Amino acid sequence: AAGKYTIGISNTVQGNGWREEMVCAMKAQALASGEVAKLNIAHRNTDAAGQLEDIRNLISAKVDAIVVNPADPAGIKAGLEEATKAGIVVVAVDQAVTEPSAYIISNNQEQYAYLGAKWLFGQMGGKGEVFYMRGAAGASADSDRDKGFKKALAEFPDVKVAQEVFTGWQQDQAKQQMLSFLATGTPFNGVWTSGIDNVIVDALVESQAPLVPVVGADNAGFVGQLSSVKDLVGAAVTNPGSIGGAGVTLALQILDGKKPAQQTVLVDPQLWDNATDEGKAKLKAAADPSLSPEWPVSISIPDWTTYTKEQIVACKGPGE
Amino acid sequence: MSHFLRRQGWVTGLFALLIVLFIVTKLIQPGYGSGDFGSLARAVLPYAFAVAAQTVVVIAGGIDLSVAAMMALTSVTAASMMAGASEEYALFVVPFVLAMGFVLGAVNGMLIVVTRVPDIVVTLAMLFVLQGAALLVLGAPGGSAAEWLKALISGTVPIPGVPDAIDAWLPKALLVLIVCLCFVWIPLRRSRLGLSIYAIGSSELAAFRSGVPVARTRIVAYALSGLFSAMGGLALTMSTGIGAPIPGPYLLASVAAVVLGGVALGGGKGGLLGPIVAVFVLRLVRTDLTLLAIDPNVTAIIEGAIMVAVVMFGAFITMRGRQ
Amino acid sequence: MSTTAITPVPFGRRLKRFMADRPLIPLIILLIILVVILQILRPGIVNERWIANTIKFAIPLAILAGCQTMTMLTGGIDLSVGTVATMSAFIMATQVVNQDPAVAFLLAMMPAVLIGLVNGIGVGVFRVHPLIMTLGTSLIGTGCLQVYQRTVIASGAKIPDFLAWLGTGVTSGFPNALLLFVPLAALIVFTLARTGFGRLLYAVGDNERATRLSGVQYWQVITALYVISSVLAGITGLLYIGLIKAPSLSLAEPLVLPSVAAAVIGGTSIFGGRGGYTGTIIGALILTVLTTLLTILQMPEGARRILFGLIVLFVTAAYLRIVEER
Amino acid sequence: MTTSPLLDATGVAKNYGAVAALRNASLSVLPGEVHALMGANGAGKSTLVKILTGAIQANAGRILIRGEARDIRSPAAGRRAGLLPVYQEPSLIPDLDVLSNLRLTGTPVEPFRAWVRELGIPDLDLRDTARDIPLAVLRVLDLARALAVEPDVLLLDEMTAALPANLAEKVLEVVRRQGDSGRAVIFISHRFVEISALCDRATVLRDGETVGVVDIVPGVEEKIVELMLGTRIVKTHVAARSAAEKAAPIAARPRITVRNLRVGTKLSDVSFDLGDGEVAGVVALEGQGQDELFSALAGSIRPSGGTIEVDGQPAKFSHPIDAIRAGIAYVPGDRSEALAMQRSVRENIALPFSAAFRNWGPINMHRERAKVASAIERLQIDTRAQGEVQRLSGGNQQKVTIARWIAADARTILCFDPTRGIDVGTKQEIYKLLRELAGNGKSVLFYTSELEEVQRVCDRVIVIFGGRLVDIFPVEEADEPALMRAAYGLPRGVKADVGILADPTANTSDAPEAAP
Ligand SMILES: Nc1ncnc2c1ncn2[C@@H]1O[C@H](COP(=O)(O)OP(=O)(O)OP(=O)(O)O)[C@@H](O)[C@H]1O
Ligand SMILES: Nc1ncnc2c1ncn2[C@@H]1O[C@H](COP(=O)(O)OP(=O)(O)OP(=O)(O)O)[C@@H](O)[C@H]1O
Ligand SMILES: [Mg+2]
Ligand SMILES: [Mg+2]
Repeated sequence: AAGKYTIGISNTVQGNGWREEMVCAMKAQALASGEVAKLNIAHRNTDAAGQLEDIRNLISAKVDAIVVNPADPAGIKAGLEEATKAGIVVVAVDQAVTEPSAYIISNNQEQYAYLGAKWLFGQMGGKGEVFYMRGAAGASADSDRDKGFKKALAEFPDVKVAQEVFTGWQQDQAKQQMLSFLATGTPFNGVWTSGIDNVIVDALVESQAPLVPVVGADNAGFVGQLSSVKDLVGAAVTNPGSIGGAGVTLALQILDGKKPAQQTVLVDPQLWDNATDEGKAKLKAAADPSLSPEWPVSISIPDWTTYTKEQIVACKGPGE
Repeated sequence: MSHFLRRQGWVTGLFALLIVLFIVTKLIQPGYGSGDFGSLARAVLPYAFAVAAQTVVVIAGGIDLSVAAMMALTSVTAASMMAGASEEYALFVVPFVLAMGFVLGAVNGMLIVVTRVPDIVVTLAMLFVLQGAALLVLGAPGGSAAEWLKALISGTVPIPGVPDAIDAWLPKALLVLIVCLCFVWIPLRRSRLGLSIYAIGSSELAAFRSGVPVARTRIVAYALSGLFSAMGGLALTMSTGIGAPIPGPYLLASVAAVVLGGVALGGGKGGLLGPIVAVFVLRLVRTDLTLLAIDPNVTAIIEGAIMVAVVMFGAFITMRGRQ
Repeated sequence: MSTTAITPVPFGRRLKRFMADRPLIPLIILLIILVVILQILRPGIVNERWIANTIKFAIPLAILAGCQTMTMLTGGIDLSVGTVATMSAFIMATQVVNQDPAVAFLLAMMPAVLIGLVNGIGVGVFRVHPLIMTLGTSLIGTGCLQVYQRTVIASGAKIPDFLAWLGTGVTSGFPNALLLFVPLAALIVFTLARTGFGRLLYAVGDNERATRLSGVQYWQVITALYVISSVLAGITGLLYIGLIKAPSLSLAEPLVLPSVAAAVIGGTSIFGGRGGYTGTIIGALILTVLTTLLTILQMPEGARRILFGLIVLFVTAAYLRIVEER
Repeated sequence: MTTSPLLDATGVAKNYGAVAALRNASLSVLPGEVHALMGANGAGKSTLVKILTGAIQANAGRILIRGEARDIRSPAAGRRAGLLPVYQEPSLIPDLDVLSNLRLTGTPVEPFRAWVRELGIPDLDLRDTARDIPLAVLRVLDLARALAVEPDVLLLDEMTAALPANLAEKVLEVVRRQGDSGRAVIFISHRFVEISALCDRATVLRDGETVGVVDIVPGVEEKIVELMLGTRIVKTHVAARSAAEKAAPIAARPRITVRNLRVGTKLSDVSFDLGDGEVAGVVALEGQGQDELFSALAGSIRPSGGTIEVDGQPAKFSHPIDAIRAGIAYVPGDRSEALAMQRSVRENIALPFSAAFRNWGPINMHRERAKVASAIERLQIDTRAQGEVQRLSGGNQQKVTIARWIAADARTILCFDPTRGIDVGTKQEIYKLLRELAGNGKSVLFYTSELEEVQRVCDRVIVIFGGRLVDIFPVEEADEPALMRAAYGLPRGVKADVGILADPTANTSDAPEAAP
């Protein structure tokens, strides 16, 4: 490749569609930019301490920039600080980090939850019971989303949480929880999910339960369901995995001396619902049945990513 | 005699492997220096404690599936106690958390002795209990660590009279590891208690007949495991500055390193040095894979293959030796 | 001996002995107690639909627990079942897009057979500890799956209708998965009780030296066992993808530890030689009901997990007490 | 004697479920005494030792030590009370070296070293791992470890059984000196020669009960045997072979031909034939290589030299299945080596059928039931507790190990001490069975530790000593004195001077030096 930079990548969740898309976006963007000679990817299931190890290994590998999806905003501060000291550009994607020298390009998780929940409570007519299906207990993204959800809940005093469960962001667990909940016969008027969404719709359809409004993420499976499942009212809140590509772009810009005005760039989520025509059109445009159902359909971010769909789907970085 | 040689031979072989890996690392990355070694030592720290915790119970003929959960619980406890507290308060937190690990480990042991449920099931159940407790302590990653604690494992130890170029290779994290392990392990190995732990793992009946209090020794072994896990939990808090309630990947890593380190899963054999060297080997392999920018998906295959190959090799040697 | 027959045995002892001789009864009672508690906490939940759902989710767990039961009878364990199930599910869902379903099926079962073979040879010939062996192969399998995954991103995935029907369908109140499970369970029970191979599993786990002296070749038994275990795990994967309908790279991993727990709760000794599959099935049902129970309880997630651990421990301890007191 | 006893146990009872290992045992030992504890196999000797030393808890009974009631709840407590055992099985921790084993039990090293030297092992490395030390040496180390703490009462459970003659000799010497120095020794052995050379008194157990205490005086052996066996004593020297059998023509070609068989250092240059319709006895002291001989013939270890021919065809066994295919079945002496204890009688008997790959499929239950039932019938196995073999009595367990091969219709059976641990009645049945097998044209190789059995069962006797075949007797000449002499490696025709059959004028303590 003609590029001159080596970029290190650190990610701590493996085997989940969103994260896989993020990594592929990073690779595709590195390739499309033409500026990257080599990607150095540390991609495994681990915790903040393990991510520190990966970051330090990347420092040893003398990369020019590190793009990191932090396991925890505060937990990897020491490693990022060392990277900056070593003259490495640090960009955190998806979540913020507390290290002040790092640049952040992040999906706004609190806003993600707030937007979806607010729409849902509106659909429910401002009152009723909601089934609140969270992510993994103890994960920082989950607690951020919880803040947003609670904020929306505070605005709708007549909406009550019928039941709160942790899906662990696992499809099987979420589906079983939904089915168990249905079996209790507890009345409910809406479901908020933390991105494990298509199995929930499946569960509702399979058990011929009344189709209440469902909020999920822009995963290909769910987006497809929003236009194909009859009588389903729902909304997909975008949470693009392609933020990884944006992170690479930002890192390259900084390496090229074009520093952004602010340390933090927040990519605010959008909401596509199938209750309005405008939403329907967006859903239709976004729907992509050829993608794996776990992949978010927003495979690119305007102004930030320059790769083609073929490139991200090929999931090849420079030199591969 | 031959047995003794063979056992030491395994550790020596691991050491040789480690040195070869260092040379390989230096070849891959000529700039690999003392700072990078310090990083390695810090990465090793939590794994080493987890492995120490597992080693003690495996030598005693058991297994502890709750190691990682115990680390998570002790880590969040330490981090949440230190959040917003004074620096001096940490002087109280550290012994408290260590004692907590020791007591919870003893609870593991007591449950095994009293309920007579197989250790693997008891510690599996405790895995859930400890995880739950960790979530109750901290619902999301958070808390903080005293600055002096964090400083304890970063940087190097200046030794007066020794040129910087040399003592730069003595990271504090390594020193902490050595001090903590030696502080517990060496007196233990030399004591009758230590012998008793080996004895119950080697042959429970013979141990009992030699006058070893089997139940008590088993409880102590699990308590020590809890203590080492607590050290691991503290190491996590020290290196990240926070506590996270979700356990890291330390359980399976600990079992793997124990076996790689030449400790028989049946019990009674092996020492702490082998597993610790095995941890260094495994961490350094990961460093090398990162330095080489190997496809991350292939690294899982390589790590699994190394584990299986080394253990098969060991089994092959013992089979040869038996014939 | 004759004295014990004459002196009247207290009712408690008699009851205990009765239960000890029929270890399934205390297990079924434990299951019923859990269901009753559930019904008390949420009156009306125990209905036809709930039962069908419970069975649907218990079946994959029960099959994987069958793998554990069989391997545990020989004193082993198979931690690679989660990876194997995930692999076959994922390969099936991605291959069926471009391939004939039969071809896709064969491709999906290939890694299962391969991993089983490697496990069996490692454990049976090289005498590697089963825990390490299966852990290692599951790591390798996960890595391979991830490499494979990248080659099929573009083609997407599809759940064959047949699998969806099998996994989620319900015919007049009975989950269709029973069509697969009942014969499979019968086959496992029959194999363990009435075939030479089943006999050997128990005997090998009980006393390997004795079987050797009787002419049993350990490696053959173990290799066959781990291949069978892996194939069962592969089939579970296919059933599970029909149930969940979302192929992911960690689909069945969460079932591994529960599958061990189900076998142990069901009375199979982790040291080998003792146990059976019927108990395991009830063990799987107990765990599934327990999960529901904890989902329904309004309490913090941490407390739920604590409760889960304590109940598993309690059930196993109580069961051991009842059965061991002879 | 009026001195008060050092140890006084009365009314000791111990039940294992339905099995009463001890019913009402008592034992009283005076200071300075070497006290024999005698009884048939399974009489409860080891159980009593374990109870006295705290390894197991009695269900009833009272134990006084120096007149004080003591409740010994653990081996450590026994040690503190001054009772030190050497159990029937070695008790060193296999994975620890000798030094660590000493530290574990708090044994002083120097006295231990001195005792080890005294006991005839001059070059012990204390850093050796116990697992790597030969069994005989381990037994001696066990003893030295006990001696080193100068116990008040030393309890030796079949201490000499696994020892070669030279080591046994040293042990006896040391034990006698213990008695002389005012301590007490409880000595268990099945060898009368040792008892009469060493002991002052003997307590005799039968079926878990103390049936008598006798002073050891010349000629007391008969009385002890009577006490041990009670009314069941059967002392008729009927040769089990009928005249018709004797007349049967010997087959032209032997069933098994062994030539120059060698196994490591344990067995060398053993050659003999085994014919169809023959029971060949093997006589040897403990550990003379008979284990290796049987294992090699059974295919469970590989010989390092020599040939085995079956029906004239050379055979190489690398796994027991090879021997089984050649029709050779092995019944090990240790039942726990042969049985899947948690499985049923039926499964245990049918086990060899399932072994072959082609029989892994469904079992023909009818056929199996018939086969198993006929084997059970033939051996008269008491099947009241057949659900789990471990609940059967030892004798019935032993029968199951044989029944399996009757059901499988093996042509040659290698029986290693099949009457170990079973009662007199059952023994008779087994003798009958072995003869019957021979009558049906099968061949049997029969090792026994009880010389008396030889004449009852065998056609020929092979004597092994120090890993070599030293003699082959026709049964007519195989009376006990002759066998005993041969077993000690003495050539035929030399004057008897060992064992209970020794010439009473000879000095019994002057046991013969082994002639290799
Ligand atoms: N753990 C046990 N469970 C059941 N029965 C037992 C157990 N241990 C011993 N027994 C039985 O108790 C009886 C006495 O056994 P013990 O070992 O004391 O005999 P012994 O006199 O030492 O015989 P030997 O001369 O063969 O050593 C035997 O019938 C034996 O089967
Ligand atoms: N499970 C069993 N239990 C008891 N006896 C059996 C069992 N299976 C077979 N047998 C008997 O053992 C003998 C050998 O059985 P096996 O099935 O191995 O041989 P076969 O089928 O008769 O002959 P072939 O060697 O041609 O297959 C037969 O007499 C058979 O009746
Ligand atoms: Mg004996
Ligand atoms: Mg005995």
